[in-house]
Amino acid sequence: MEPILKGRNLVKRYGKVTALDHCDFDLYPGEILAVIGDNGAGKSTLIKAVSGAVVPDEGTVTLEGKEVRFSSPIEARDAGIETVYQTLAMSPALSITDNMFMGRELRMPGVMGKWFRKLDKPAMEKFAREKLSELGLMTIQNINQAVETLSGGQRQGVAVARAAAFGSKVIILDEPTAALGVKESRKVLELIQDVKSRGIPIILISHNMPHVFEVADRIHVHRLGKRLCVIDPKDYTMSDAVAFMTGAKEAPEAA
Amino acid sequence: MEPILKGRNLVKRYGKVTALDHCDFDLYPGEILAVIGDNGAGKSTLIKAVSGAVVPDEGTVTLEGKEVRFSSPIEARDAGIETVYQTLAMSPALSITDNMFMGRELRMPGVMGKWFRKLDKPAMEKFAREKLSELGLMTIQNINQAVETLSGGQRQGVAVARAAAFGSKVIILDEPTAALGVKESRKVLELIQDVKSRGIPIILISHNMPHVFEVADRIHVHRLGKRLCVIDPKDYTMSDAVAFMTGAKEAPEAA
Amino acid sequence: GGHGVSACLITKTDTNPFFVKMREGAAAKAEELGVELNTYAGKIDGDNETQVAAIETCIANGAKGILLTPSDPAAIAPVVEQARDQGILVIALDTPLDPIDAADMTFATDNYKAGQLIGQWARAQLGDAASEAKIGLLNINISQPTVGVLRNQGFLEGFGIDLGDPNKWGDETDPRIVGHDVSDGAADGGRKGMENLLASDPGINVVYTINEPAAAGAYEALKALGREDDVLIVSVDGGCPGVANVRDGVIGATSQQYPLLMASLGIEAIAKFAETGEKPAPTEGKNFYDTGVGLVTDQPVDGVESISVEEGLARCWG
Amino acid sequence: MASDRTNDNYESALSGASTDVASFEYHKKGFVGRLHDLLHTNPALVPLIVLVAAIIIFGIALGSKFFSPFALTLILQQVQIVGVLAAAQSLIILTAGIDLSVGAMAVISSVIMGQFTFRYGLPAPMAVAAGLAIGTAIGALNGWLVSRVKLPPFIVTLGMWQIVLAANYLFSRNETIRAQDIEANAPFLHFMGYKFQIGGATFTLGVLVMILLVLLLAYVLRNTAWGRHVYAVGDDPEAAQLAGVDVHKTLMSVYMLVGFICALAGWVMIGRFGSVSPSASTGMMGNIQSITAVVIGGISLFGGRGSILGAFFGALIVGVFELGLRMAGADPQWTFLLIGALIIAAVSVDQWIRKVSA
Amino acid sequence: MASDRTNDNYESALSGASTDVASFEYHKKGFVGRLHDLLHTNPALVPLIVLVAAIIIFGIALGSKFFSPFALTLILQQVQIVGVLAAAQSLIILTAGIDLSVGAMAVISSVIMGQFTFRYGLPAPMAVAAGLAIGTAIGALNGWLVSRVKLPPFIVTLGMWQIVLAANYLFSRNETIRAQDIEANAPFLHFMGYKFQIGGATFTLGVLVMILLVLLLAYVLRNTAWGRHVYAVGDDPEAAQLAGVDVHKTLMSVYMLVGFICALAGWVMIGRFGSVSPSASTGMMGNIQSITAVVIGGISLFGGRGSILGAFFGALIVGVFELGLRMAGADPQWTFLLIGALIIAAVSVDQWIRKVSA
Ligand SMILES: Nc1ncnc2c1ncn2[C@@H]1O[C@H](COP(=O)(O)OP(=O)(O)OP(=O)(O)O)[C@@H](O)[C@H]1O
Ligand SMILES: Nc1ncnc2c1ncn2[C@@H]1O[C@H](COP(=O)(O)OP(=O)(O)OP(=O)(O)O)[C@@H](O)[C@H]1O
Ligand SMILES: [Mg+2]
Ligand SMILES: [Mg+2]
Repeated sequence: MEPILKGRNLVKRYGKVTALDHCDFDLYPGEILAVIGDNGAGKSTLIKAVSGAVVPDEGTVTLEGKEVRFSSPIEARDAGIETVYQTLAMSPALSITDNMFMGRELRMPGVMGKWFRKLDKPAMEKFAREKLSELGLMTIQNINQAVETLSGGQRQGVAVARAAAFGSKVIILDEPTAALGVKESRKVLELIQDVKSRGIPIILISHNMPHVFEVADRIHVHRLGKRLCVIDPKDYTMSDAVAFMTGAKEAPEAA
Repeated sequence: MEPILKGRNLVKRYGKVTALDHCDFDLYPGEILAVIGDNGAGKSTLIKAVSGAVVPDEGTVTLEGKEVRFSSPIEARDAGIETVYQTLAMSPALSITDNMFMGRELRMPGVMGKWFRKLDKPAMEKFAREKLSELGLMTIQNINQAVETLSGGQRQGVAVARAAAFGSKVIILDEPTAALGVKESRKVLELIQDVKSRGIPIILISHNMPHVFEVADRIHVHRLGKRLCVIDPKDYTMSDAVAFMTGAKEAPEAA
Repeated sequence: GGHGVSACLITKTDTNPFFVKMREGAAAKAEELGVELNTYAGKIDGDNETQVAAIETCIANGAKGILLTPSDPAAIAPVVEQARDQGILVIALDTPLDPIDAADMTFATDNYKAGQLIGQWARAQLGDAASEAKIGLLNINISQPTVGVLRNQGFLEGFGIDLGDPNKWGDETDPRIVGHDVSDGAADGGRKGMENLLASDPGINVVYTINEPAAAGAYEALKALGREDDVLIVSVDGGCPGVANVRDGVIGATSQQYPLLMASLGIEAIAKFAETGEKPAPTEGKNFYDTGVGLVTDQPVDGVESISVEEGLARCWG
Repeated sequence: MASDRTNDNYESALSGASTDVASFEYHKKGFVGRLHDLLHTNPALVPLIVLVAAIIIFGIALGSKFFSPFALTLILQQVQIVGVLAAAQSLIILTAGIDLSVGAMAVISSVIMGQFTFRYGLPAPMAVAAGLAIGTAIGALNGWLVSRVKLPPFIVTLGMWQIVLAANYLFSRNETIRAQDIEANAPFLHFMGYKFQIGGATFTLGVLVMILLVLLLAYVLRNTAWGRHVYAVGDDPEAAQLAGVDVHKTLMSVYMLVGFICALAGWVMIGRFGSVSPSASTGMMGNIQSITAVVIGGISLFGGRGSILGAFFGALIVGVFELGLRMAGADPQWTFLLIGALIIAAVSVDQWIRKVSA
Repeated sequence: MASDRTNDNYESALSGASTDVASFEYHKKGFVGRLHDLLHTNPALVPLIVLVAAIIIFGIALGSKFFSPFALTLILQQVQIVGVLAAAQSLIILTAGIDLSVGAMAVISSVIMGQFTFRYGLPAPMAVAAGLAIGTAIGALNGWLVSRVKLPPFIVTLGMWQIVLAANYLFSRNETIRAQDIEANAPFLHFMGYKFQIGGATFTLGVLVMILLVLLLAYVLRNTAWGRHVYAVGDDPEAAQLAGVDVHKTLMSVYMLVGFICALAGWVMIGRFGSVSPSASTGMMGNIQSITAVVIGGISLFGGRGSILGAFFGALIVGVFELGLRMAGADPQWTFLLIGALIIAAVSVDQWIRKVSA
């Protein structure tokens, strides 16, 4: 089977700092691929490089067999790649609803929407409230609260809800549960399974080994800016994975 | 025994949103107190209220038996309370070293330091590098990198290293391991134990139940803006704690 | 011929048609005499700094003479002295330096006289009603530059009002004065200033304006209230649109000055100086060379010399 | 020790978790409480309160002279140009930019409208259209430099300010077109100066255009996708880009619209001043005046926060101070000084109300 | 399923984790590579490159006339006031503020130095001290309003600009003190104008003071705790506050220092112009000129980023353009137009170099 999303020989340097060092990457259709690695190993830079948020210095990205050169995340999104960045990418002063629908707002039906391009605020608010409830975020009292006034976990929840609601070809989640509570994390894992069951492949970056081993089909182990190995969670234990990614153990030969 | 830090009847409202709803709080000398609760329950607001970062609308804070009214975090810090906020409170454009020593810079020995107030950059860099290595953050290639260019976990590591290096009376950690990897999280837990062994009490907010149950002496369960109950990890299971904090189970009578 | 002679013209700004005309006059004469001319101007009215830099550039460029309309007549004196020490002839145009002998010569309108003429004319025009006139004055700006003060105070004296300190406006006690306001010497400022004066006393019937654009703005404000026909506006400058406005009854009378003449005389003087080393001489009885001023109106009054609009149009600028 | 704890499958305890949205007893009551909430949700009302207070204070001090339809509509007429420019400036500042060239664009547009009619003999409506088009084009150039070449807006518009003003003098040859000539030959240029009465108060079309423009922009910014994108771009351009907003397109549209509005201000200028002059002081001062109105109105210079209605009230506040002080008979130098002090005072009151209602 | 996985005590696998700091083979080589790295670590050098390029281009175009010690030091003299003001402005802008009153503070200080000597008969050094003190006091007032009353710096300094300028006219009674009188009675006021030669080049003490001031501030900002706090406050004031920086104290010290530096600029003005005039154009234009220099120098108007050396180079870049174009004999209107275009071009080049070296 051909990978749906493929990276080859990706390099990204910032001055003297090397973030990606000739890194390869493969995502196959319909799978959940977990990416694990130490802090600063280059995981976020890798997914930024494949989703158009940074332009790699070297290397190629291939989507469904065609080489692509995204110069902005909008292009990646138009190609069907939906991403939750680790920094969440939200407009702090805008409301939850505004952020959730940023770039794909709903307009009122009829004349008001068509001619006056009026936004359908009630519909958007209702939708936002539903999605947040699905994630178990019951503490949000005011759906028009500015995102900057949300608690860390609430903010992350809004970002995840946005990606899950609108994804199409590939969904990339960069540490989606880092700030979430027990209940909310569980809901996100359910959501991931749910998205997968709709046939959409997912890239999940996480430091939570139990979660990774619970949902991942394959695990990409990232170390020092490159792919160290790819392991099957059924063949290795969490201890093995941790040992590989921290350099405590030699990695197995090419997966 | 008298609590070293005590909050009574704390209230904080933001317009129509209630973040703290007549909340009580106690930290005893030498203990590790974990604070757990749903996203948006008001944990961060609580510790901001006791550390001077927000001024509560109602209620009192008592430190070592004396009522205090911190109007800024500097006052709390001068009183010996060191805090790692969930938002990390770092200056994005400044370097790791600058951030680590912000507000307590080291000056050169001799004339240069005394008369020309020159900073001792080599010493500060060396110290910063050591602290980060202790936390296992081996991926930081350039100690003069701007904090905004760090990976999420690296940034959190810098903030935690700062608090741990300089704490005196009370150390407050708001989700210190959220963005950290397996290795780095483990090091932070070791650090917490280490600080405790020096007799300094710690408040630890975390969503990671295994970690909480591993290190906490008592657990403050926060729900809907107030303290629901305080439990002893030896008397209750993680399942109980999760059930209390999500409202799945009635809380036990006052602990 | 003045071959190899280079001269500088430095004006207050380059936006006022007055200075544009001055530049045209200088350029035409320079062309005729074969003098190389460089022109400079401040960024805004009162921009001394740019003028200082311009003089320094002229020195660096080895100019023979400098024609200068100083923005800040006292402040620029030291650098003028520097230029003169290098053997450069410096002639003040339009506005004298402070002290006036800081320049080798001044070719200028007598601004005080220009004010006096319109003041006298306005008083004669009103006749007996002058004793209960209500006067509004629209000046240039709050820094009270000398030209503005001279015109203003000349007007008031001509109208028969006690001046107080003749070196500033605003300290008069005569009840006929409704107030002073500022206009930036432009139509927008003129309109706003007039509105403000009218708001504090709608009965104003005599308006002095620093220049004709301000007068045109004041007229718009009066017109908006339907009062344009019972208020007398007087002004100074004599630009073509201004004189046309006298013709059309917008302005009652204006004192005309002659920038072209100032500039061409200035270039001639520099050329002559370069050739013979001779410096120009002042008008008799004055300490500057008076380039003259003419009161332009089609309603002449006894005892005040004036020229017709037709004549004014023939000699106007801008 | 840790290992036996992890045996506990604690996540299974979640099954009974509560599923109600958190809610708390609501406390504030009465008029003050309601005002509180209103201000909390509509911070643009704060400058309105300051404005009303200023009008009342001057009204008490000066009596019916100030509190007349004449004086109050005079304020509207005096602020119409700054009001229109402030609307334009608000848009730019909301995107975290700043536009120093607004006044220059207005002046050159008015000069183009005048000269195209008088020098080239175009019919006045076409000349007006040309002026509006050229204003839009200058705005587009600003936008391109900001969004594509990624230059700081301050520098782009500073440079453009100088370029446009100089071009304006060069093109117009410093000539003024007189009101009388326009009246006689191209009255359409005076369209925005057309007057009408409503119960003793005089309005001009220019004033009406200013008010409608502000209301329209307020609607668009609040209720359309484009408006939300403007805020998002100003708030955090990188986040907006990552979230899928076309930052370039949004910036271009804002700068072009601003060029158009400034050209409109040029047309309003002809209506108000009658004549067309390249040296109108709006060219020099329009930028600082409009920025002042915007900041008094509570829009953050860092972008993304504030409402255009606030900027409108900000322009009116300055207008009230200026006219009020002049009517009170203050000498121009003192007026200048007092306006400085009053602006600081107005914003202090504003800040205080915000703090109290926070 | 999940529960049997959690049995695995995976954290114990950490014992053998690698403890080396990550390092990679370093790639860039040669001169270009080294220049690259230099620019990457010292972005203040970028405007220096632009400056040198501008000097070379004008030098080629104008020949020895421009490329002489006389002309080159003339540039220094012509920018000395803006240079000092730009140093002050940089400090404010680094704290994410903006100071529109710098020019006005300079002018009123020079007027105070002059009038205290001539009207009140104070010895000149005392009058200078009084000027410096009053400048500092005005700065303190600005700082207090910004940091305690929490008003936007734009509004505070806009108001202060008007107040100080008007007070300056009122206090001086619009009188200019002539250079001859100062020369004769209080030569100390001319101290900053004292000239000395170094191999054909003429320097004044004012120029020297400007250069020393910039170097001193560059040192302080880079190498002292106070300097780091200034950056931190401008970068994110809330974070700085939470991290333990006394934001109020830092802001107060910055604004007071700026007041002092502006007063120093006032003294430099007396040295340069000889006379003391309340209507010196620095009062009106000093702010925009200094902000321009700062922005060309690459300091962000949003605070916390950039170097004061850049601002100094920015002031010189404008000075080179102005003198170069003037010497080339461009007509004033064309000079304005070209300077506008050149500023945009200079910053574009700057931006381009930054991109290439990123
Ligand atoms: N803009 C930048 N400038 C300089 N260095 C950068 C920049 N962005 C990332 N880096 C560096 O690149 C390396 C990889 O960062 P990245 O964010 O990809 O790590 P990560 O694997 O996502 O880590 P984490 O688990 O902590 O999120 C880090 O050392 C980081 O400091
Ligand atoms: N400035 C603010 N304005 C309005 N609401 C706020 C503000 N700050 C916090 N809140 C609200 O107060 C509530 C408590 O927030 P807080 O940050 O204390 O939660 P938390 O328990 O720390 O959550 P998390 O685990 O996600 O960090 C949330 O509903 C949040 O939206
Ligand atoms: Mg990451
Ligand atoms: Mg929190």
